[in-house]
Amino acid sequence: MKYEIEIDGENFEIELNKEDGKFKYEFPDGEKGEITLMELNKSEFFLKKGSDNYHFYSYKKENNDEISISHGNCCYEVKVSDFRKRILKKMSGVEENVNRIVAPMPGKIVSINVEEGDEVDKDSVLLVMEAMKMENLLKSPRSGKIKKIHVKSGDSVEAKATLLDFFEE
Amino acid sequence: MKYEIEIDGENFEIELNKEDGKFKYEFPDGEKGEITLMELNKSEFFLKKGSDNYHFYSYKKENNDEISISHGNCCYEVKVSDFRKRILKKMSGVEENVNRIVAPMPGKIVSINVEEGDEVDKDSVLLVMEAMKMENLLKSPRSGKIKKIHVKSGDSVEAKATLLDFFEE
Amino acid sequence: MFKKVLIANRGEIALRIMRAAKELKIPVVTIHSDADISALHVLLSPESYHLEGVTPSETYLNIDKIIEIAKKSGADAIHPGYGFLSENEKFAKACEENGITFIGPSPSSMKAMGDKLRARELAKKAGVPVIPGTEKPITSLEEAKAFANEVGYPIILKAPAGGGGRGMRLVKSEDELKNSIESAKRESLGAFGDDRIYIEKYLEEPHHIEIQVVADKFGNTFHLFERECSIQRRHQKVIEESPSPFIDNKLRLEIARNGVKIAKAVGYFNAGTIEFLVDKYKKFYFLEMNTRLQVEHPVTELVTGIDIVKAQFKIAAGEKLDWKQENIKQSGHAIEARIYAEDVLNNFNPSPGKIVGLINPSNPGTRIDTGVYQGYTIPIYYDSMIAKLLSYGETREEAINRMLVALNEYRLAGVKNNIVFHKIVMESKNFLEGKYSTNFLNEFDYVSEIKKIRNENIKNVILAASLTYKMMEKDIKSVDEREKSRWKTSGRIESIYKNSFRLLY
Amino acid sequence: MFKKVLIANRGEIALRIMRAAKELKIPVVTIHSDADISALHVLLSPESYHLEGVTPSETYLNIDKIIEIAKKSGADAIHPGYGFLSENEKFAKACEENGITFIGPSPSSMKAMGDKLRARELAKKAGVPVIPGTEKPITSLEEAKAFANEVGYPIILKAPAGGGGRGMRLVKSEDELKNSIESAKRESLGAFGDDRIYIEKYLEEPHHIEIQVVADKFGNTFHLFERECSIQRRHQKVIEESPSPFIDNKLRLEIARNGVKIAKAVGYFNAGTIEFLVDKYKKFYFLEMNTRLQVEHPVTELVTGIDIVKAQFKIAAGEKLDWKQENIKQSGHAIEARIYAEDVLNNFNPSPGKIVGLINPSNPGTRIDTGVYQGYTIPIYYDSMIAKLLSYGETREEAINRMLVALNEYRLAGVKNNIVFHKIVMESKNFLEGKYSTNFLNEFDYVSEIKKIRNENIKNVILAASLTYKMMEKDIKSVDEREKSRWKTSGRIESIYKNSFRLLY
Repeated sequence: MKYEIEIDGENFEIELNKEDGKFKYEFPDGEKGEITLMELNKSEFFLKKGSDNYHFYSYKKENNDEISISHGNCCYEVKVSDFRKRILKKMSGVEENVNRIVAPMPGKIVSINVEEGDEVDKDSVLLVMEAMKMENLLKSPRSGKIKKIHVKSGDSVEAKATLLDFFEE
Repeated sequence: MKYEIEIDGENFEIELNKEDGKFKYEFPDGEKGEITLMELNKSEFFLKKGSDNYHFYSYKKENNDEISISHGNCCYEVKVSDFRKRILKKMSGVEENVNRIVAPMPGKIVSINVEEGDEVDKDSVLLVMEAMKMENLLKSPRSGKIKKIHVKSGDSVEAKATLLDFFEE
Repeated sequence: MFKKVLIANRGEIALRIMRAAKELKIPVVTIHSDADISALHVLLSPESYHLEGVTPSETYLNIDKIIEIAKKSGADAIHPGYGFLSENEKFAKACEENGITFIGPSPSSMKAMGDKLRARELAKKAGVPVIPGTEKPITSLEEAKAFANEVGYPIILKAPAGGGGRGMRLVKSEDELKNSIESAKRESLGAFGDDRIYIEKYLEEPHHIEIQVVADKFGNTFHLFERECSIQRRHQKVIEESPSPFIDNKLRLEIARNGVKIAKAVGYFNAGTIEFLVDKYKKFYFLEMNTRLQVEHPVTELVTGIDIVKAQFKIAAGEKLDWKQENIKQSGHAIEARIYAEDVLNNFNPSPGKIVGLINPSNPGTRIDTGVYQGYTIPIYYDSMIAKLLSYGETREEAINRMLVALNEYRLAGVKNNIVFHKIVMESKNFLEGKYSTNFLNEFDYVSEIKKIRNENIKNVILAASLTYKMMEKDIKSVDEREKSRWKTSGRIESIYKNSFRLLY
Repeated sequence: MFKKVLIANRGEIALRIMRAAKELKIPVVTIHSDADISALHVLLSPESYHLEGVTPSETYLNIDKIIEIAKKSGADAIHPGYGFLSENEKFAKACEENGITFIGPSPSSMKAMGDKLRARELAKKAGVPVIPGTEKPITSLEEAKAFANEVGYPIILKAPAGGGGRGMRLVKSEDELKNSIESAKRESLGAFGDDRIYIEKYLEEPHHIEIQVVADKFGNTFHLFERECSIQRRHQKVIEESPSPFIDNKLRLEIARNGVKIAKAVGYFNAGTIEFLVDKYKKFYFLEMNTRLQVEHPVTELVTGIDIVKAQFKIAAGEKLDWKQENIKQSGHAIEARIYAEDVLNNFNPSPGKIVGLINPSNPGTRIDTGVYQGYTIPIYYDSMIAKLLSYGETREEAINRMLVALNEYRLAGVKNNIVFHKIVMESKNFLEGKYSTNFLNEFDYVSEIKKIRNENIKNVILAASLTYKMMEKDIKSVDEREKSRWKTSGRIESIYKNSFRLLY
């Protein structure tokens, strides 16, 4: 089976198959081999590629369709799809929403500096969030008109919660 | 519900009920109260009894109907039964086998010093087992006649595996 | 010694204090908010009381409730740790009034140092150099403008009651001034209930060097040498070490003597820290005094062998320190790396969440003070620091190498964190050579370095992700199959699958 | 320094060596048996080779395969750790012949000390006192009887190639002699492939005190003071400390000088340990020399600040030790508690199994060298030691208190272990007063003490068991219910349940 992997916006491919209880892989550059995978604990894995060792964690966060991989204390948010599913998805015509401001982390809304209907410039401060004792200014990624504000001052929000929408350009 | 608890051969009782999502308990000596139980990880628990805290592990070993409790690094092998089940068991007439020698730990059988049909004295060496570099002599708990030997020299055995049977006295 | 001590704090520092108390055989009682019911400091204490709510003001800042719990549980002493009530004069007084020993300084010396402006005055009088700054909180934008123009930009805004970088703003030019003052006031009001702000000249390439002092109630005041704390992000310390690679022995002792001077000037007892800025010409200026246990105190414990928290207990209990200054030696080298749950690549934004996997390093010459465990969910309400990793060696090089080995073995999955950041700092030329000021991060392209490491691992990440996806998919498939057998008419679905296969293979 | 080092060992010592190598920036390669494919030393090494099989002789003792792997992986040095091939002269020679540096002493000094009988001769010649014993391995029961009668019971049987308590038997009277010799021979044959046994007079109330030496290839030989290792069970050490509370400074230095004498007599280089017995009259006797890294070496590292494993690397690479004996100080106090997976209440029988829960203590002044992690299954094939917990303090009292705090915070669930045993030893009068010999355990009713602790917790255990049973029962019930709905005729089963209820409530 061929898989398409998206890591931090970059796309990669890998061919991966299970044969006789072992995994065989091949990268587009021709590198290929056999892998032994062990599950040490829930979410914790150990991978042996010949004599090379590789310890990692793989888990899914709630309300999130990405797989998180933690290796060498780098954290990767990864989207995996096999080609079969990708084509099914293309057929369904789902599009990504680009007019939305989401919370970059969980926290509390301290103040909202704009109102619905406001025209804002790029980089103007839209909201102030507080998380873990620090104040964070959320600046506008583009100029535009505010369509809807989904939160109010004092709200506690989760990461990736929708804060406000722009009118489409 | 009343529970009967056997710890290291000693028997205890407790009344334990779930009401409104909280556990209420009462010991035969009249001590009673409310408990909050949290599952921190698989097998790992945290119990709050008022302001008293109590961190423990509870798990079942394979091929074993006891619950293991680890608290303060003491390890307790516990048999729990509720009164309902205990009575059902009595009715079924199951009896415990007292004529069996089982492996006290996992290990390898180094030598067997007796044969089927042998008459042995109390404290005579029946088998020698090796585990983790140490040799362990298994001595006879009573005098009697050997009925059956279930292992042979060189075998690796699990803890509590049956090694040999005596004829009933 | 005390009958029982209440620890009015959470996280790693609550554990640090608990361990000192246990060593001294003092029974311990802790407190916890709703969010902290299964926090590590609760798990490891035999007795813990619940304070309803999650915000600091409802819980760890709730003076009345905390005093009430102390009395109920029979505690005759309270250790406040750092942050929260540790520099709250009102709390220290409330303890006194209720016959409870506050493990800290006297309310009066706390008050004198708590107001940064008064502290400056005091230092001046004691003959210790201070940074040019406004003598009082600013009352208008015009006043701020005038002072800034007088000493020249950049300037720094500070809250008199401040600490931990809160309420602090670096202002580089006049057009930033208005916004920065407003934002600093707002943050300061939220954090300390006080929106006063004053201004100081911002020194260029300054080093943040601080002196640890320990003093008993009999006037015996000792310094435990310095800590170099110049590596900061968002005005918060990230890496500290002792000795400082920047100053020589003569300057070290001179700064230390000035630290002792300040402590003596306020009749200080307890452990305390006097912070100095040292500019590139090696001139030093008093910055402020923290009248409490400092986050980075273990750095000093490692090089002096003195247990500072146990000393606090002994001092508070009225014991005399039978130390001699000349016997206190700074031997070997210690480094502390603060481990934060944060997204380094996204401006160090806090990143709370559940810790899915954790293996704390336990290497020769290392120490870790941590407040978390595997399975624990880091709450959003408190500080994002989750551990302090320390290394000790005979030389600075050995300490750095040990830190690197420990950072590489650390496993912390589930929340974004700065472990890799520490690794690249430890391997950077400027850090290795000990040539850095508080400007370190501005001059260091850590983003590129981190991205390089990420890219080196990318093939393994692809394997990891696709393998675990394949495993999860198996579960999904079995659901599919169940569905199939339920919906007997699965012909259509199967044909789509077959189509897609045909397109690709 | 070396291009790459192969670590021919497993468990905590493989990790200890790996960390030293990483500090020195030497790339590392490890090996593993079938049973160790996911052992911690494999997990933490970037490169690891598989040796088929599970027994030591197939794997960690497999000289040919290990040399082959070293060559294949490009390793130019091998560190053998302790046990396994660390004192195998044939292996050291094989390394030499293949151009690989064996990180240890020369084959000749290893050979001289490897045979306990030859070592005794050597010590005698060097003027170091030895214990009365047979000059050669015994060849008959009669010979054994004769010697035993000459020196008087108790005597001790030993394997010339022995170590780790294997092949050792204490014999108190003549009627035990035959059985003990047979059992010692069998164990010795299995462990070392050599069933020779010799006899030594057994000293009464002896102290096991050993001297750590470190020597380079240029004849510079240093001692790093002593370790007191008298607390043993089944002839294996359980607790070690430095300094020894039994001897004074004069005796300490005299024993140390005798240790150096022995090392010099065999032209020793590498780290090594000379073991002595000291009787109740404070007379000391040479016992044996271990020509390798010792399990308890961290005790010495903590009090001297010297990294013994890094020193081994440097010596093997031909570096000169630029130390001065008078600069090596024994400062503070260190204690090591060996954590075994064993059933203390059942004669310390090994208790392998899966580690269900693990929280390693990480307290100020403690260090833990461990080879296990949560989720790991301890194999039955190797040693039952899973960790070494160390504490350090300015005084012995501080070290003991820190050890106690750490033992209390340790969490190790899933296998029986001796953590509570260590706790009660640390709290026992004789240990606290430092008054103990190798008879310690015979005179200490640890079984009652442990049972007392178990009983104190019994109500909490009842709660824990019944609560978790109730949770599991819920799962069982849901199975019952499924069954019920399958077997529509559930009337009879229900009526039995109802009956039992009626009987009780």
